Amino acid sequence: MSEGLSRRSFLKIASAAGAAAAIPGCEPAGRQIIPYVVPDENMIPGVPSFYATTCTECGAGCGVVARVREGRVIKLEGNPKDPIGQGALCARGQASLQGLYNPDRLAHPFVRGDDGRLRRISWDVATRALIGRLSTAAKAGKDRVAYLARPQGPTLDKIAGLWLSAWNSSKAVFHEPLANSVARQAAQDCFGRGDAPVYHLDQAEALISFGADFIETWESPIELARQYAAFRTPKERRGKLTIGRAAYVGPRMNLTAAKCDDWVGVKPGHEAAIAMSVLYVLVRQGWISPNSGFDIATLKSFVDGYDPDAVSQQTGVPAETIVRLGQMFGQAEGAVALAGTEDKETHVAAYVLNAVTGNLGKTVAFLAGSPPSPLSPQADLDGLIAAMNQKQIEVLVIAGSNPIYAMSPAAKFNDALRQVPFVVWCGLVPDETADKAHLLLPIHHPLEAWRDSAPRAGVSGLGQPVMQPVFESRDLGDVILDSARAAGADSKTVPWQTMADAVNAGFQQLQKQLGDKNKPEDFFAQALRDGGVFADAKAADVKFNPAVFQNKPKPPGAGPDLALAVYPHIFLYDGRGADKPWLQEIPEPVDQIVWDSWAEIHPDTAKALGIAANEMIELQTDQGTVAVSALVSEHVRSGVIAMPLGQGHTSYGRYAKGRGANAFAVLAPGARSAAVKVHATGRKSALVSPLYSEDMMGRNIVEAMSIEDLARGVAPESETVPGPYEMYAPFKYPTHKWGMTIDVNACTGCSACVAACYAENNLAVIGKEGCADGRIMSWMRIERFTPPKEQADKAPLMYITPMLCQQCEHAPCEPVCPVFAAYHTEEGINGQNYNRCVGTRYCENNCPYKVRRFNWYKPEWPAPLHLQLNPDVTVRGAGVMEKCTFCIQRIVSVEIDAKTGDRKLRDSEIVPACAQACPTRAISFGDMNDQQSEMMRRRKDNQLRTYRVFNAEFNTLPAITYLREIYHEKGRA
Amino acid sequence: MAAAAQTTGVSAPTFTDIDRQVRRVLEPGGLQFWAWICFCAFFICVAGALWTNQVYSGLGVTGLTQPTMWAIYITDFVFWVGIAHSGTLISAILFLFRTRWRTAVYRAAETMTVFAVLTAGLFPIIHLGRPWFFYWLAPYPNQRSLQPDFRSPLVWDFFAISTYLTISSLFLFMGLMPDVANARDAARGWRKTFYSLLSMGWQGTDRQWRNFSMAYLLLAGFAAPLVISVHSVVSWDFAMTQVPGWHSTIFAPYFVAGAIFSGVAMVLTLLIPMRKIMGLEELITPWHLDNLAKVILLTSLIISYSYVCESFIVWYSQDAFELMTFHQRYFGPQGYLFWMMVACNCVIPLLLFSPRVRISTAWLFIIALFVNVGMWLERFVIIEGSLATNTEPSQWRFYHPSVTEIFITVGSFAWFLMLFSLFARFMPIISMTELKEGIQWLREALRDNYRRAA
Amino acid sequence: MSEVRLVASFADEERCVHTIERLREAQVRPQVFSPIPSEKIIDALYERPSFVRSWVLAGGIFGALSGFALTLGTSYEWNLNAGGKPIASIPAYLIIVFELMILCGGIAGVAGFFFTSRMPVTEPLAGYNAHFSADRFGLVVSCDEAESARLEALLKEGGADEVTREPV
Amino acid sequence: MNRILIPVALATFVGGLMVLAFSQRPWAPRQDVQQPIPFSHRIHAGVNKIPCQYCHEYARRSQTSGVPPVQRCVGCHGDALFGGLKPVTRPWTDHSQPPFEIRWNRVYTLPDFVRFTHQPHIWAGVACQECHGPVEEMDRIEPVHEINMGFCLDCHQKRGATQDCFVCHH
Repeated sequence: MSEGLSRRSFLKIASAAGAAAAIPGCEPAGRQIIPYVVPDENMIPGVPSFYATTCTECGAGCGVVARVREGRVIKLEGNPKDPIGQGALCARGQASLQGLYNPDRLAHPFVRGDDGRLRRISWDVATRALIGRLSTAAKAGKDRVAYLARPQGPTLDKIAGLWLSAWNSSKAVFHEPLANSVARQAAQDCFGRGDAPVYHLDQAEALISFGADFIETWESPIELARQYAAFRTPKERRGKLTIGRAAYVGPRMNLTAAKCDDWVGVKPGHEAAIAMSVLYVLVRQGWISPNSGFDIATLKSFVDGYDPDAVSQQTGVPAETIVRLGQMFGQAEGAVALAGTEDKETHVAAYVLNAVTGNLGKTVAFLAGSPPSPLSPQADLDGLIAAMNQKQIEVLVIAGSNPIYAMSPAAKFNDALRQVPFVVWCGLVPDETADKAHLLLPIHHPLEAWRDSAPRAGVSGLGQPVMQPVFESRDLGDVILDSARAAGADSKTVPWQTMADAVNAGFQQLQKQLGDKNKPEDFFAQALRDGGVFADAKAADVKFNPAVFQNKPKPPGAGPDLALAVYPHIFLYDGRGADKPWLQEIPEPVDQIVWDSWAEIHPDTAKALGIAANEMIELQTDQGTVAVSALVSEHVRSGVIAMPLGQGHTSYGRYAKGRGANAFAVLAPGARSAAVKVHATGRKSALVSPLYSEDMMGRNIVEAMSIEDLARGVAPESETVPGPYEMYAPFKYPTHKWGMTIDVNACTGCSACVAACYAENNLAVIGKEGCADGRIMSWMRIERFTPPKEQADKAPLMYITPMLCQQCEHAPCEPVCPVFAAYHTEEGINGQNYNRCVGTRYCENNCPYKVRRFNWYKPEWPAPLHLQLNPDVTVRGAGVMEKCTFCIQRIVSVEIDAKTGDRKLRDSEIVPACAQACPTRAISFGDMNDQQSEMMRRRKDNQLRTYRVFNAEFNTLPAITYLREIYHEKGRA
Repeated sequence: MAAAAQTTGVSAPTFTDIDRQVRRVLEPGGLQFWAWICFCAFFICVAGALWTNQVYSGLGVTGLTQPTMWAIYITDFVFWVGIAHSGTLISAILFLFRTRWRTAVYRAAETMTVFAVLTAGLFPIIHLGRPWFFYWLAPYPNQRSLQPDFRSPLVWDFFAISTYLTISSLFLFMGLMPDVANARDAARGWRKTFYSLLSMGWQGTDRQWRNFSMAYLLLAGFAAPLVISVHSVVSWDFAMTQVPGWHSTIFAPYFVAGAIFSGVAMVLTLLIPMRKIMGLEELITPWHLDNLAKVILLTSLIISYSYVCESFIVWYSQDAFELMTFHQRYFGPQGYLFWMMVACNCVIPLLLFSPRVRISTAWLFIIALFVNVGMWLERFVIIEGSLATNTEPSQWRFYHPSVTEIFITVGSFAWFLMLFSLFARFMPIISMTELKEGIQWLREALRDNYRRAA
Repeated sequence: MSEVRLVASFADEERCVHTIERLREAQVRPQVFSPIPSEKIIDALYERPSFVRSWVLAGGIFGALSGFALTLGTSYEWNLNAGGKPIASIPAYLIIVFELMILCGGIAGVAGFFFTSRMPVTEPLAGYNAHFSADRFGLVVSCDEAESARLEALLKEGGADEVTREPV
Repeated sequence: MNRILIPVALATFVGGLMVLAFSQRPWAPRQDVQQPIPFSHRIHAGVNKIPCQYCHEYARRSQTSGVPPVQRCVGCHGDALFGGLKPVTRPWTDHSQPPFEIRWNRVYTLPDFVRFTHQPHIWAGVACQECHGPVEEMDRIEPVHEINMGFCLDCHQKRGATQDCFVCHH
């Protein structure tokens, strides 16, 4: 960043530029220019500079590259060098920008007076207050200071530990509400090691997921989605063109289930039984890999009592389904079972399944030297709460975690917190916990701070500040280090001055481990450029511990007749995403609901309970009661009520506050399901969805074909355009003709593309009311249709596809525009001139795809959200039509670059935001004139699968060609 | 009728009678008249205020939604343009056919045309997202050297409507001149100067009459094809698109017929109260109304046929999109609108087959009102319904009007009625010259009345 | 010789026309005022139809041509591609052409009318009176003293309700 | 009198429309900009023949040509770097502004919906003067050309550059 530039004047420029961008086309840009005193060499005004760093939104730890313009981050993109994300970035990663620029972020330190009101104070006062309290506490005795946080990278966590010991304490608790720690415990039991394995779905042929929603939120979604796409890509296996066969066992049809061949709806808690039963089939059929070294007898006894019929009686899952799963799993060459439930049995069963089929080390691998779990055992947390209750804790520092919101009422954390005389909250947007804290410290957003990450063996991510702090915040690491020094920690115990030093030191150590011969600073500089150090880790050879077979899981029984299944929201996750408007506004892909939380109920169950759609219902468990409106949908098993986490905040900023209900309030600690009673209140509270119909009405919006047809080489009869019926001589596109190929089979519906589009193109967020009026502004949407029942056998479980402007060559929108605002560019793009548009809205009327968006009001970005606006894209004003432009700003800039460096454009040198973000690389962009471009080759290689939406009906000649979804015809397993 | 009989007796009206009756209308209006004008003006102001707010804060204040980008505003536009048409039909086309009963009513009809077009012309601007740039639809020299796209039906509209407005105003103005001269010679004070300005020194010399007749004839000759073209163009706003429910070749004739239908109904709605209030029963006789009623009946049958035809074509084509759109139009959430429309446009006008209904002003008035409602609904059903049930099932969404839109619509009626009332008060609303020219027909008409009255 | 003006007013169109014919035979061209457009009177006075026709024709042709010029000219100035339609989309442009033809033709017609009939005029013509716009047909003849008597007689027996004689 | 009235009315109406049409220019370069420093392009670019891109260094690499950093000025004007400043540069240290923070006033502005980039124009060999006028003769920068779409288009037509709307408007 630019040293010469004072933060103040930076903000001035930034806001000037931002303001200029934010005023739509009616006012000239900022009237003043403030030059640097000393120019920054890394930075040319008007040219973006890129900084590699790491994403901290979830545990996966993908690498990101921050695009910075004039000192402000305007976009996050995946880091191609990073082995996990490999250049893709999910919606939550994209949206962390809005965490950085969130208008509700704590701008200064605050202290809570005796009247309970917050008083703004300076950092000096704040630190003095903190240190004063700490020293008194430390003098009072051991373990009087506690630190409760979300894991934030090895270095920071280590520093926290040192700091605590400097204050004569060791109570550091690292807690994640939805941590998948049972998996580690299961691994402990089965293999005697406390880490979670990595998966290679792409090397499998069959897959069964027991409640592991790896496309939405489980473990490392981007990586697993990418692997799954490869797994589902048609390829020769054993001399036969096939795609991987997948089944999902769980209460709700989420994106993962929707992309599988089978969704086996079970009540929560029955997954283990199904898994065991599948194992039973394997054992009985003798589909046990000989070299897996299992003793059949033990296995037999282990699975005894889990024969499909018995299990089907308990779970209501048809026995033949279980048998089918067994066959599919057992006969596959390379199979993988995933477990994502909160009970250990399922995980154990899954490990056994993987083990007996000899897939350990193939599709499921434990890595040598994987880092220890950053999480503290549950016992520590319980211990902390107990200590708090016994008034032993005098200072509690809470950093980046929100226990008040995300803990079960049974944990009684709220009462415990009241016993703590001095609670220090360090974070970004003040949340429910902050409301209870006495001292509120604004700390840096990860994008403003130094940090590192160790998501798995061989991957050490390095995070650097990519811009000047937006608010008067400080780096948490620095705060801690300062107070540690104040405690008198000498340079031996705490050898670093700042967080930056600490991270640097960490990497020097890493260099030693790797035996790298470069100069340390070079090593570090390289790490900075790459966003970390990525070495490949070897798979450890693991021994299965037969002791597991001694304690076989007890049969589940029928379970409660009405069960509540709570799942993390794909965008809001455990609630931390709720303060980001993009994540609130992008529709949840399966249920297409925005700005709210809901309870999914199967139509039959709803009928039985007498619940109408959109009716407020009260869900009562032994933990408590929440009121939420009902969504009657087929995407949940009957007898189960599914509810997403993430909403129901009572604080946490304007975007999160007072929406929906918090499902944590009805869950037992660590549980994700419960027996539930439902009371219909009769009150209506409409859920808002931008989609009208789930039924495609037989129109070719999303097309699919069975792998059998593909193998046979038969394309389903569709688009039968009687030749090119051109009335007029077609236009020529001598230079380029931009086009797109979208592989519907690869698309998981994760909506990363949508988020990327919001970020790149300055799309306005209009809020729940706007969405209810049908005025959502997204240029690209995830279409989701469910096949009609009678066709269920010859269709995928769900039709999912991205729908955006098709850039038609015969664009219906163009000739109807009276003023040439909509017209066709020389490079085959369907252009829209915002400044020429008078707003007749005729184009949207005539657009068969309904992908044009109209600005009903003047869009607004409460400061400092406007700093995120992309200065290369016009901010549209009220009364103007807008639409997807294939990211024309990216095309133009690359073209200018090519022209000035007089060279030819390279293929796939231009990448639109959506294609860049897509985890499965379903979208590819290129030049239709260049037959060799990757995009065109994709079309040619999958000739049978290509189709163009509505082209047969309207002869619009879209520039976007879709590749059909591939499914297995049912009843052929 | 009886009252009229006493005043004039069966003795035929003379030139002087005609002058006397028409000039009486031109005398200063009473308190009620001005109260009525203020009443209208109030609603106009309300609409104006709401529109200002809409311009200031954006089209979000309307009920428009993502797929339904056009609704009430465009409906009003088409409705008012349609209203305009019958005026030209009566004044120009029937003039060319030398139809007898036209003379008494054509001035009112022609006036209605001009003001209806004036009203219609507002709506394309009102419905714009950025109305301050409306002039970009017109070709004019500019430094960007950017011009409108003449392929766009909206530009056709712009030309058609402005031409129509100009021509019909000229036509009205021409026809007025002799009558205004007449009024001038009778008037005193500021009215005299006012009329002398408008009459442009008309004195009915042989040269004036000679050129007048030729010019008037040719104008009528131009107006006739123009009126057909204008509503065809308006219909092409829809027919030229690919929206299921719009994309149909039948639209032009179907819209023109509908336009005449609604227009004549509006003529009746205006004439029947007017002749009562202004005491013109002897000039605008049931015979005239009867003929107008027949036109309504005919056009009603035509559009009923069009409805059937439209649906048949859809069924015959078996196009999935069209079928679904029409299914929604008939039986969808807003199907009731369609059936109301059928009742108003196809069923109720059938009453006009009975002669007693045709001569009863009360009945005519009620039926005319129904037809007006029905034709407004027709446009709404076509425009809103087709958009709401478009090609993308996921993007369907039905529209519900907002206060702004409703009051602007009301305002447009107020605006139209105010203009018309003012005109009727200050201008000869019945063409004296033409009545005199065809005075024998008027006499017949009156005799015919007494025969009926007796 | 001093000029006089005879102003005769008729209640009946027929008589008026008859008188006009008589006057024409007597080589006198009366100035006629009429409250209604009377074919008969005009036929009695003129052989050839009005010039306004040619005005309208010219206007129409001009309009049509300018229509073509406008549409084609502007399209080729910026040959923008809209939906793959040709730059010169004649069928679409014909509508503009038609409208402009009507517009210009109509305006030309009215202009022609004003021009050919010397309008607008600001002060009344000699011999005009209010009745001539309402219920009377008027004949105005200017002649010199000498033959005034003869003409007056002619008008009288033509059936004029009254004949007034004004000095010029 | 109608003979006067009608044409007058028509003329005013049409004229009004025209004015409305042509007066759409809130972004015209500003004539009367006073700078915080009496900086003279004539002396720098004219008399001393300093090439434009010596100070406006970003022009060939970026959208914006860039305003020279204070460092660049000091390079010549400071005796020693940041040592005593020559009298002409005193105003920088006036008390109304923090030291070395100059707030220049924009002369050339573009609306938000126009994406002008210096880079390709420089590389296409367009002289700065073609748009900015003879800067080397001006003490105070005054716009010579009205920078509007017509102006851009003329040049693009002459040079056969692209005339695609989307290149500048997106």
